[in-house]
Amino acid sequence: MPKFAVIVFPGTNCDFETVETIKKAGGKAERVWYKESLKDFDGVVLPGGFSYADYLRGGAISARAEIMEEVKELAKEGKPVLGICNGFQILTEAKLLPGALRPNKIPRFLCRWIYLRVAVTETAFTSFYKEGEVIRMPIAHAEGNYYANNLSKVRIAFQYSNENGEIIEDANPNGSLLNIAGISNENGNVLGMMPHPERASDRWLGSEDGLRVFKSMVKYAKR
Amino acid sequence: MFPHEEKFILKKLGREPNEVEKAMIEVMWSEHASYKSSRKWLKLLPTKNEYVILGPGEDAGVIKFDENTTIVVGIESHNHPSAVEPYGGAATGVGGIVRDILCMGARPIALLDPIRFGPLEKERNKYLFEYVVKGIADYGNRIGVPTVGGETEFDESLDGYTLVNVACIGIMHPNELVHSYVTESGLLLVLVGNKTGRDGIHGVTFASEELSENAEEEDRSAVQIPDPFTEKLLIEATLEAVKTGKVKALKDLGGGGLTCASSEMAGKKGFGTVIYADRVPQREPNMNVMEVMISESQERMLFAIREEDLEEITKIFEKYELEWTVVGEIIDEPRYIVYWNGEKVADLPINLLTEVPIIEWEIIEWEAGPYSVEKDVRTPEIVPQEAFLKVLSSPNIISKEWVYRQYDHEVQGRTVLKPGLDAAVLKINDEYGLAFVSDGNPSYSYLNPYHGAMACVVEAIRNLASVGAKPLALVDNLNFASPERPEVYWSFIETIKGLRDAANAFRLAYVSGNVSFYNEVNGKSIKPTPVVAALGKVKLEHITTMAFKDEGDLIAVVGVTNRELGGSELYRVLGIREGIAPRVDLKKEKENAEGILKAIEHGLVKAVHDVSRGGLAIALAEMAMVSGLGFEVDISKVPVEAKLSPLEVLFSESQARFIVSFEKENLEKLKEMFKDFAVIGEVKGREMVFKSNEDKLIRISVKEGRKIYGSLPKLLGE
Amino acid sequence: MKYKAKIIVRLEEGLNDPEGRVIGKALKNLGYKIADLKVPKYFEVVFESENPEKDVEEMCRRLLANPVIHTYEYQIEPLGE
Amino acid sequence: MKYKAKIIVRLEEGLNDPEGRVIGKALKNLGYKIADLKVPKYFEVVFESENPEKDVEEMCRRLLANPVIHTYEYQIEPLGE
Ligand SMILES: Nc1ncnc2c1ncn2[C@@H]1O[C@H](COP(=O)(O)OP(=O)(O)O)[C@@H](O)[C@H]1O
Ligand SMILES: [Mg+2]
Repeated sequence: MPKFAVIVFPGTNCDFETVETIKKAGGKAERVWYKESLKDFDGVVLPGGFSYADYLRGGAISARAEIMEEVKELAKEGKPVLGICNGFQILTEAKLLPGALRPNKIPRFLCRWIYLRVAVTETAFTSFYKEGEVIRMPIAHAEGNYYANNLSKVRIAFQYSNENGEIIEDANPNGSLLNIAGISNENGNVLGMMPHPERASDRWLGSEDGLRVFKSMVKYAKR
Repeated sequence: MFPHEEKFILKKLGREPNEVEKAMIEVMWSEHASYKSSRKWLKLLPTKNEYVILGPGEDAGVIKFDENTTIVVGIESHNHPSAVEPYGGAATGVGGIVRDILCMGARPIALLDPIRFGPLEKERNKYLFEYVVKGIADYGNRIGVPTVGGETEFDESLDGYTLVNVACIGIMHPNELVHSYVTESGLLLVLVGNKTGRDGIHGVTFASEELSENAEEEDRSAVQIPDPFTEKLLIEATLEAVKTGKVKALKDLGGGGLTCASSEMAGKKGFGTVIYADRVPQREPNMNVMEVMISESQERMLFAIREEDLEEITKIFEKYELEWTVVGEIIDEPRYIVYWNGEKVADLPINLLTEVPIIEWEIIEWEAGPYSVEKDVRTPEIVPQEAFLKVLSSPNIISKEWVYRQYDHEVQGRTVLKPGLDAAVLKINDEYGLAFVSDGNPSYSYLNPYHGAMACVVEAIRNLASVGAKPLALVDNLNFASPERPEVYWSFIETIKGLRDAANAFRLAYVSGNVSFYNEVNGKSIKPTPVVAALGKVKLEHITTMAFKDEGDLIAVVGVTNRELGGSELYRVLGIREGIAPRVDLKKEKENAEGILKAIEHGLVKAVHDVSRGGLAIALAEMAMVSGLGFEVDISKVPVEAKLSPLEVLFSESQARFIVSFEKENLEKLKEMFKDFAVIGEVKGREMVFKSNEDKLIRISVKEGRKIYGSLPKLLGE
Repeated sequence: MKYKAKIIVRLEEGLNDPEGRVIGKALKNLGYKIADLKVPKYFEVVFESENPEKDVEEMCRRLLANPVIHTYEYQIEPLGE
Repeated sequence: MKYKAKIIVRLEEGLNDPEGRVIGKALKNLGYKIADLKVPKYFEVVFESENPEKDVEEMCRRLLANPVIHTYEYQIEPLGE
C-alpha cells in the first residue's frame, strides 16, 4: 500500500481530515511535521490551513522551508505531490507550479460549496473522473484568485463552473483566470487546487465527489 | 473595591496589603473574576443530570456523549473590548473561549458567535459589525476551528455598542480530562506561549465598569492584538502534552492573568504556590512585578507537571517553537508567595485571592413604575403584503450569509448541517452527530425578563428538535447593565429564575456559563440579554432540515397561536416598543418538542422548522427560500386561542410552535401525535401564497423573496 | 484640487505584533541578521478635496486607523487639477 | 553595520487590486472624493549587514515579493553600529 506524507507546517489545519481521507481512499498516510524527513514516502500532500497564519502571503513562508527541497526531489522523481488550498499556495510560491494565488475579487475569506468541471483526467489525481464531469465540493479561502502570465507549462485540471458544467463568470467565486480552480504540471504528478476534496469525501458532509482525487492518487502511486 | 471589603482584608491579613498584593486582590475581587454579585443567584441554576460529568466551577463544562466521547463546552463574552476595538476584541474573545475548552484537555471542534449591534444605518455600528465579524473570522479560521452558527441581531438599544458572545465545544476521550487544580505539592508551574506585555492590565476591572464616552482614548490597556498563529500552536502542543498523561493541572491565562491562573490552580484543593515573577518572559522593557502578575496578555497557558516529566513535556513545546518557562511551584502551605529578583514581594493566605465574600446589591421588588413597559397595545392595521415585506427585509430576519461565508465552517471535516439552518450538526462518529445552537431574545427579556429567559431556552430546544436532536446540555451567557441599578439586578434575578424553570422542565443542566455586567454606554443600560447555547444528540440518519422537499407535501402547524406580539419583529419594524412578551408554557413546549422528535424518528416528516422571530409568515418563507419551493397556505386554519386578525396570526411570536411538511399518507399518524396540529396548505409552485379563506393576503415569488432575504450586503453598502 | 496622500498606520509600541515577528523570523531563517521588522499598514490615496489635511486626518481616524491601538502619519502632495 | 530599510511591494500595474478598491469604496461611502486608493505592502526592516543593498534586494526577491505579481522599491538608511 502506498504511503503518503501529509506535511504539517505551523498553522496547517486540515492535516487530520486529509490523513483520514487518504486512508479511506486505500492509502497509508501520516502527518509529518515540517522539520522531519520525507524519505520512505510514495507521495506528498500539502494540506489546507493557514501556515504561518497567512502572514505576508498565503504559503509564502512555508514555501521557503527546507522540507520543500525534498518535495521538489520527490516531484522530480515523478511521485505524486498534491497541494490543497494553502498547499496550492505553497506549491506556487515554491515554483513547483507556475502562477500565483492573489486575494479574492471580494477581498474576504469565502467558505461555500461550488461546482467544478473536471478538465483533464490524465493526471495523477483525476484518473477516477470523466472528462467534463461536474462535481461539488467546498472552497474556503481568502487568496484563491489564480493568476499566471503564461499557461503554456500548465494543465488546467479543475475549473469553477455552474451546475451544468458551463465555465461562466457567475460561477467564478474568486476572480481566478479562466475560472481555474486547480492546475497540474505538464507531467501530471504535481497538482494544486483551491477547493477541498477532503471535505467532500463523506456522504454525511454533503458529497463524496472529492474522494476520487485521493483514489486516483493512491492508484497512481501504486503503479 | 468597597470600604467594607478593604476592612475585611485588613482584618484577615492583620496588616495593610502592600501595593503588589493590593493589585492582585483587586483583580481577583473584581466582578468579572469573582462573580460576587451574581454567584448567589447562579446557584439557583440546575447543574446536574445524567449527562453532566463536570458542571460550572472550572474553565468549561463537561458532558458525556457516549462511552468513548466526552464533550466540553463553554461560553464567553467580550463585549467591552469589542466595543473599543471590534477586530481585536472579537478575535481575542474567540481565543479566550477556545483556551477554556483546551485547558480541560479537549480539542476545540466548533464555535458559535451570538453577536449584537446597534442599527446599521449608523456608520459606527456598521464599522463595529464588519470588524467584529472579521475578527471572529480571522481568528477562528486561522486556528482551524469552524464557526458553525450563531446569531446576529440589531437593536436601537445597542447604538454605538456591541455584544460579542462566543460559545465553543471540544471533544476528547473520557480519560483525557485534565483539571484546573492540583492535588499534590512539588509540581512545577510552566508558563507557555506568548510573552507577557502590558496589554490587558486592568482589563478585568475594565470589564466591570461602564464604558465611558471617551473610552477609546482611556482604555488602550484593555485592548489586545490577536495572535491566532501562537494559539494554533498552543492547541496542538497542549493536546500532545495532555496525551502523555503527565499534565497534572492545566489552566489558560485569562482575566486576572498569572495571578488568577496560578492562585486558582494551587488554592482550590488547599495548596499554595511560590511564583518567581521575574522569570516570566516579558515583551516590553521595564515591566514591574505588578504588571507581570496581572497582565492579561493572550495566548498563554499554565501547566502543572512533575519535575521528572519536565523534559518530556517541554520538548513538545519546543517542537512547536513555543517559549516556555518554569515560573513557580506548588507548595503545601496554603499561601500565595511572589518573588521578584530574589525579593519576596507578596505573601498572602491563598484563599484571600480565591474565596471572595459575596456582597448583595440592593434587591428590590419590581415596581409598576417607569420600567414596567409591558402593557397591551393594539396591532395597527396594515396591509399584510406590506407588513410581510417590511418584516422580511428587517436586518434581524434577512439571511446572515454575509457573516457565515466569512467563517470556515467546514474545517476539521465534521460539519453535517452548515450555518443557515435551525442548528448546526457535527459528525461525532459514524452513527451520531452533535447539534449546537444559540438563542437570545433581548426584546422579550426587556419586556419580561422571566419569560424572555425561558424563551431563550425553549427556542434553543426547538431548534435542536427541528433538526432531530435530543437536548443534552445548556450553557448561558448573561449580558446585563450595571447590577448596581435596582431594576437591572431585579431583571437579572428574574432571568435566572426563568433559565432555571425552563431547564428544569426538560431536566437539563447548565454546565457552564458567563456573566457580563456593566454593559452600558453613556449611562444607558442595555436590555437584559441572556443568551443560551444548547447541545443535542442526533442520529445522523434522522437529521432533518427546514427545506421543503417535494411539491404536493402537506404543510401543518404544530402548537397554538395567541395574540403575542410584544417584542416581535413586526412591532420592532413598526417602531412599537410596548406590548406583552410571548408567554412560555413549558408543558406545551415539552410536548411539542418531544412530538417533533418522535415524528422525525418515525420518518413521518420531511421538513421541520420552529416558529420564532417573525412568526408563522417568516418561518414559512424561510422554508421556501432555503428550498426554492413555494407554498400555498390558508391561515384561517391555524389553531388560535382567541380571535386574531390575519396580521396577528401571521406575525405573532407565540412559543411552542413548529411547521412541518410531510407526505399526505402520514397525516393521520401525525395528527395523533400532537394535541394542537392543523394542516394549513401544501408545498406548491415557486410562489409564497398566504390566504385567509378566499382572501389573498400575501403573494410573492420565492425568487423575489430570496432577493430581499439576501440583502445584507446591500445594507452594508456593497 | 487633487492630492495624493501617503498614509502609514503603525501599531502602538509595546503591543504584540505577531505578523512582524513571524515575517522577521522567516527572514532570519533565510540567513539575514534582522534586528526588527514591522509591517505597518500603508495607503496611497488620490483624492479631491478643498481641505486635504482635514480630510486625511479624518480618514485615518474614522476608518484607516483605530486610535486605541494605532498611531499614524501622512504626507500629502498636490497633484493639480 | 546596522541599517533600516523601508520596502514597498506593489501589485504589478494592470492587476486589479480588490483590497484597495474596497477600502476606497468605504471611504467614498464616508463622503470623501477618492479617485484611487492602493494598499501596497510596506515593511520596515532593521538589520545588520556588510552589503545592505544586496541583502535587501535578495530579501525582496526571495521572500517579501512574489515576482509573478509584484514590483518593489526600497530605501536604505544607515543606523550606525
Ligand atoms: N453571527 C453568526 N455566525 C454564524 N452563523 C450565524 C450568525 N448569525 C446567524 N447565523 C446563522 O443563520 C441562521 C439563522 O439564524 P437565526 O435567525 O438566529 O436562527 P433561528 O431563528 O432559527 O434561531 C442560523 O443557522 C444561524 O446559525
Ligand atoms: Mg430566525
